[in-house]
Amino acid sequence: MSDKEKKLIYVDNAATTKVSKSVIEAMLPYMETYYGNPSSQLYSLGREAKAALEKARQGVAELLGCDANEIIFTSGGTEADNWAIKGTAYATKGRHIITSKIEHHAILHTLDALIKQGFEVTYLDVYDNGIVRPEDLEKAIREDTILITVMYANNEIGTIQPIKALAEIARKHKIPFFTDAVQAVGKLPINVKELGVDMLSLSGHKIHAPKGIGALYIRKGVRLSNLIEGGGQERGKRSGTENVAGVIALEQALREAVADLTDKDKVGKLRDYLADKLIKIPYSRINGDIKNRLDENLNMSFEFIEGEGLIMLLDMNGICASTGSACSTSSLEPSHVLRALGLPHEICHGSLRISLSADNTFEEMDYIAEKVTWAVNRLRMMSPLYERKLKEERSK
Amino acid sequence: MSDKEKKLIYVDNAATTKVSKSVIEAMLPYMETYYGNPSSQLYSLGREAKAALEKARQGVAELLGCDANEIIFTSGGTEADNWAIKGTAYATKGRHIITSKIEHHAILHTLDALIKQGFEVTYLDVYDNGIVRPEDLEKAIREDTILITVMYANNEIGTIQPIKALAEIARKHKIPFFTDAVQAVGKLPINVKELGVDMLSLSGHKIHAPKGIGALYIRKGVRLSNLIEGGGQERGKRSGTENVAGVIALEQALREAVADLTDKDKVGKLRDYLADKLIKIPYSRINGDIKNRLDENLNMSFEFIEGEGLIMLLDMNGICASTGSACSTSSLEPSHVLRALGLPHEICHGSLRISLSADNTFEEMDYIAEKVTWAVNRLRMMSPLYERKLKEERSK
Amino acid sequence: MYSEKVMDHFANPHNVGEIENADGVGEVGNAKCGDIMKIYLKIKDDIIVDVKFKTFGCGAAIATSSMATELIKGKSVNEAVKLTNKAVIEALDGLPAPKIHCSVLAEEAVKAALADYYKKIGRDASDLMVCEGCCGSCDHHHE
Amino acid sequence: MYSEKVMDHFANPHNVGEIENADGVGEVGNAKCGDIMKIYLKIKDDIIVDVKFKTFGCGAAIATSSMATELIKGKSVNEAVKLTNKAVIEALDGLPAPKIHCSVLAEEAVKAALADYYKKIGRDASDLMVCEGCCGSCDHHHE
Ligand SMILES: Cc1ncc(COP(=O)(O)O)c(C=O)c1O
Ligand SMILES: Cc1ncc(COP(=O)(O)O)c(C=O)c1O
Repeated sequence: MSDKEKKLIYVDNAATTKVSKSVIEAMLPYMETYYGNPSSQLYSLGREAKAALEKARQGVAELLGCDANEIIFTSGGTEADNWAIKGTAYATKGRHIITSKIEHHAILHTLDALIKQGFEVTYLDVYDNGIVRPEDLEKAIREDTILITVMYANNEIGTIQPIKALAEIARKHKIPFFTDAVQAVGKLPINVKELGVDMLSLSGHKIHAPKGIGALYIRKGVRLSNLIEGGGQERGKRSGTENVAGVIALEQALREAVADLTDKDKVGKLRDYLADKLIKIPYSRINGDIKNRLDENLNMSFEFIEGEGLIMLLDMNGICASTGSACSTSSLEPSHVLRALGLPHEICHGSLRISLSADNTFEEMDYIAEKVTWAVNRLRMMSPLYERKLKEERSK
Repeated sequence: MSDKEKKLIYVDNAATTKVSKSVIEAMLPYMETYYGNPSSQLYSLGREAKAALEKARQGVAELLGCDANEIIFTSGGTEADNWAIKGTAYATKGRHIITSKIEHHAILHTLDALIKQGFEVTYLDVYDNGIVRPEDLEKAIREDTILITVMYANNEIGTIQPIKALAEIARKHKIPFFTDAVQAVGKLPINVKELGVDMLSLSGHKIHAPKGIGALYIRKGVRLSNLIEGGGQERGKRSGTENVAGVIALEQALREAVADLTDKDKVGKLRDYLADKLIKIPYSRINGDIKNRLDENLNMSFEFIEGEGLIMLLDMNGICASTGSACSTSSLEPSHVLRALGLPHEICHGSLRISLSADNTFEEMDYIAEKVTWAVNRLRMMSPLYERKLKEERSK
Repeated sequence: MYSEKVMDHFANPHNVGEIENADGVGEVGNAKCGDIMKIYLKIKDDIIVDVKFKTFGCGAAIATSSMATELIKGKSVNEAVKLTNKAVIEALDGLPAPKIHCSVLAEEAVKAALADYYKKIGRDASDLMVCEGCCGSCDHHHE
Repeated sequence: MYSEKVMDHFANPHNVGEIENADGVGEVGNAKCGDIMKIYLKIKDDIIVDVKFKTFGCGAAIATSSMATELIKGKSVNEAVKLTNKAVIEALDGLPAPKIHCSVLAEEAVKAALADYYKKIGRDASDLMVCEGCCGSCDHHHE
């Protein structure tokens, strides 16, 4: 195992990330030494915890371009997403919500729950490039629209939505605009004021902080009913003893990610280097817009094979990657994101998602390219679809 | 500061606890090495995370006497409390809920939110000893009662409720019974099956695990609507990437706490030793039942003084303790718990809560007794109420 | 949460005590609300030559009592009448929002003591009348 | 999630390939559902002397194909007809719940290939007819 560990190549950073050493170092004192409850303002240990919490909040706020009291910490991206949507739905009259077809399940399943309660949802198309068109949003708006929620960057294909343009339309119609920025934060330069969004969610474990911490930006003046009630922490908006160490970790991780944005070229170059190699595999394609996507993301389909087997063969070679394919989760449906691009089922099934971090290297890309090529070939040799294709070719 | 740190005496373990070394050691590998997403079942790093998660779930379940799939992890006690209550309220027809007057705000404020939506709540009395009477529950039950929620051990006065008897009444009437056991878990031997409860909440940071992790026991067959929707983690009941390191920490901490239960005598002896000294202060009293309370808890009132000043004077002497008094939080109301005991406001205001852990020592108790006596005296010398009292005495 | 000045005045409050045969005594607040302030004045030729207080209340209540007595000590009665809760807050380098009421109480305790003095010497004290309610519940936020 | 047996048969599947002029060929599933299994049989004197498969599908689909072909190799046609998805699951030391359908597919692929053989030699194949729907959607859980 220790041998295998050493060789592991992790390219599934859209699923989660390794907690960075500096982040662990930053958070440990808040478990071992400054472990006080930030609500215990009457003694040193509590005040120190509170001061650290508020300093971190200030840091996160500055990094996102907002005021400290517009940042509320949550247990992660999913809670923030649920809160933004349910909190708006329950605080507002009106029944109509607009979203896109390629949102994360934290959005879509929250909307499903609202639909059962009588809300109506319009799903904006993303065409074959995976990007929403602002004019479609304009057309979808109704009298009773109470929320527009479109993700910033997609978790599977990495496409970046025109949030600024979408938010502007929302503002024109005085409809709150929320963006799930879990995949975008730390990867794109973000200033919430310039973006013009009313709410924005983020998650620590996607940017080298631990799992179980996230945040919701709530622009001053936005009305939101509470999801979690209790001791009145987070200025009464989100109760529960604050995860101080987690917040410290989140701030540290975000600070590092934003600092790294300046030399982000590197990750993009790695990705392009790998893409150039993989696209040489016959009957392969890149899913989603080539330009308007995260530098970290590569999503490809290889015809005639199914993604799960591909990922398993890569795992056998120490590579951790993912697929949006049917059998990859307990559901048997192929990814709704790839389906939304209009891809036929068989192409959705054979998808591979590589999501990089700054820790990856060119050597790793070489190795990945070699192993993917090998694995695709191997699976094709077993595939009746490939057999059929070859026979068709021969008979031409 | 480092000098002060060394001398700190922490006796506010009901507020939060220091994360123990062994817990930190147990969780670190899941941030640094086995950082995979448990949903990523197709590669080693994800499977390892998942296996560790499920092993920890099994461990927690065994320690509580239930099946692994009856344990769902949450972001803490507050989320678990909100979920149990709202989840039941929204999944059931009927509008009436029964609780006690001394619940934590995570319960009371969640109920407040439901009351705004048309639910009705009956608050059971706790008399002057801080303990609910089962016959009162029997009387409070109505045709449309959908939930009974009574905490196991109180966070301020440590009184232990007759949960088994209460749960039995609930079962007789086929009404779900939930207990907030955040303060009881790890301090009392708990077997959920023997207790007969349908749901039970717990929180990591009260038992030397980090903040931001908790769990809800949900007996098989209990219907609960989801609070947080998304990727379908936790068997579709609580979405969001699992806080693997937090769960590992929680299991480790719970295991240690349960193992320590066998020599729990020690904490009780510390508490009694301190109580014997403090009760010698004139015009002092112990709040809440003397016998039916957590060994860890001592809650006293000192007449003629206000608790905040007392805590501040203790803080100046390196002692971290708490008060249920008016000014201790941003609210100006004295503790609803002390009020529920029927204590007059002035006595509620002068309360001191000492909550011990196994880390405390007899030497610390001596020091605390000395400093409390000094501080109470000092504040009394400034108190117009004490002045009046002395004059009354003299004129007798 | 408290400024250093507040902590100072809490840890070492000035003018704690009683004055026998005081020329003015004022007590405001009540135990139910968790704050009682009692101020004793010794006045000579309309000058406050000595002032003492006793306070039942939180840290801020003690600190504001200390500061308020300090601010009027040696002052003329006419100057002391002008003491505002704002002046007390400023002198303490600020107070947390939920503690503002303590400064109000301190202002009122001074006024009550002065009103007592006025009454004793037969001067009209009507503009010194203070709200006698529970400060937490009266809910009109001064400042 | 997968047993070692499944991983073994996925990593080193037995009987991958085609048989030219096979005596029976069966193909079930479709690309939409993400699984297609094609089985080729070589049969002599009602004995399956050779069997090969090609599968488009997940790891479990490949492993079940491998195991199913292994289980009928060398067997008589009458024995092969009795192959159940349960037998395949057991031989693989179990399958995760969402993968049970793969074993059903494997059983059906074997039956389809046998039906083709029956048809070729003029034997009645009606009791070998298989559900042609998409296994994910047909929703009747075998097992
Ligand atoms: C786009 C997007 N939104 C939301 C989430 C959920 O965040 P978390 O895992 O922190 O609950 C994720 C990741 O899982 C994501 O990629
Ligand atoms: C009895 C009780 N219930 C619930 C909670 C809330 O738990 P958490 O701090 O984990 O949100 C606490 C502690 O704050 C508590 O003492």
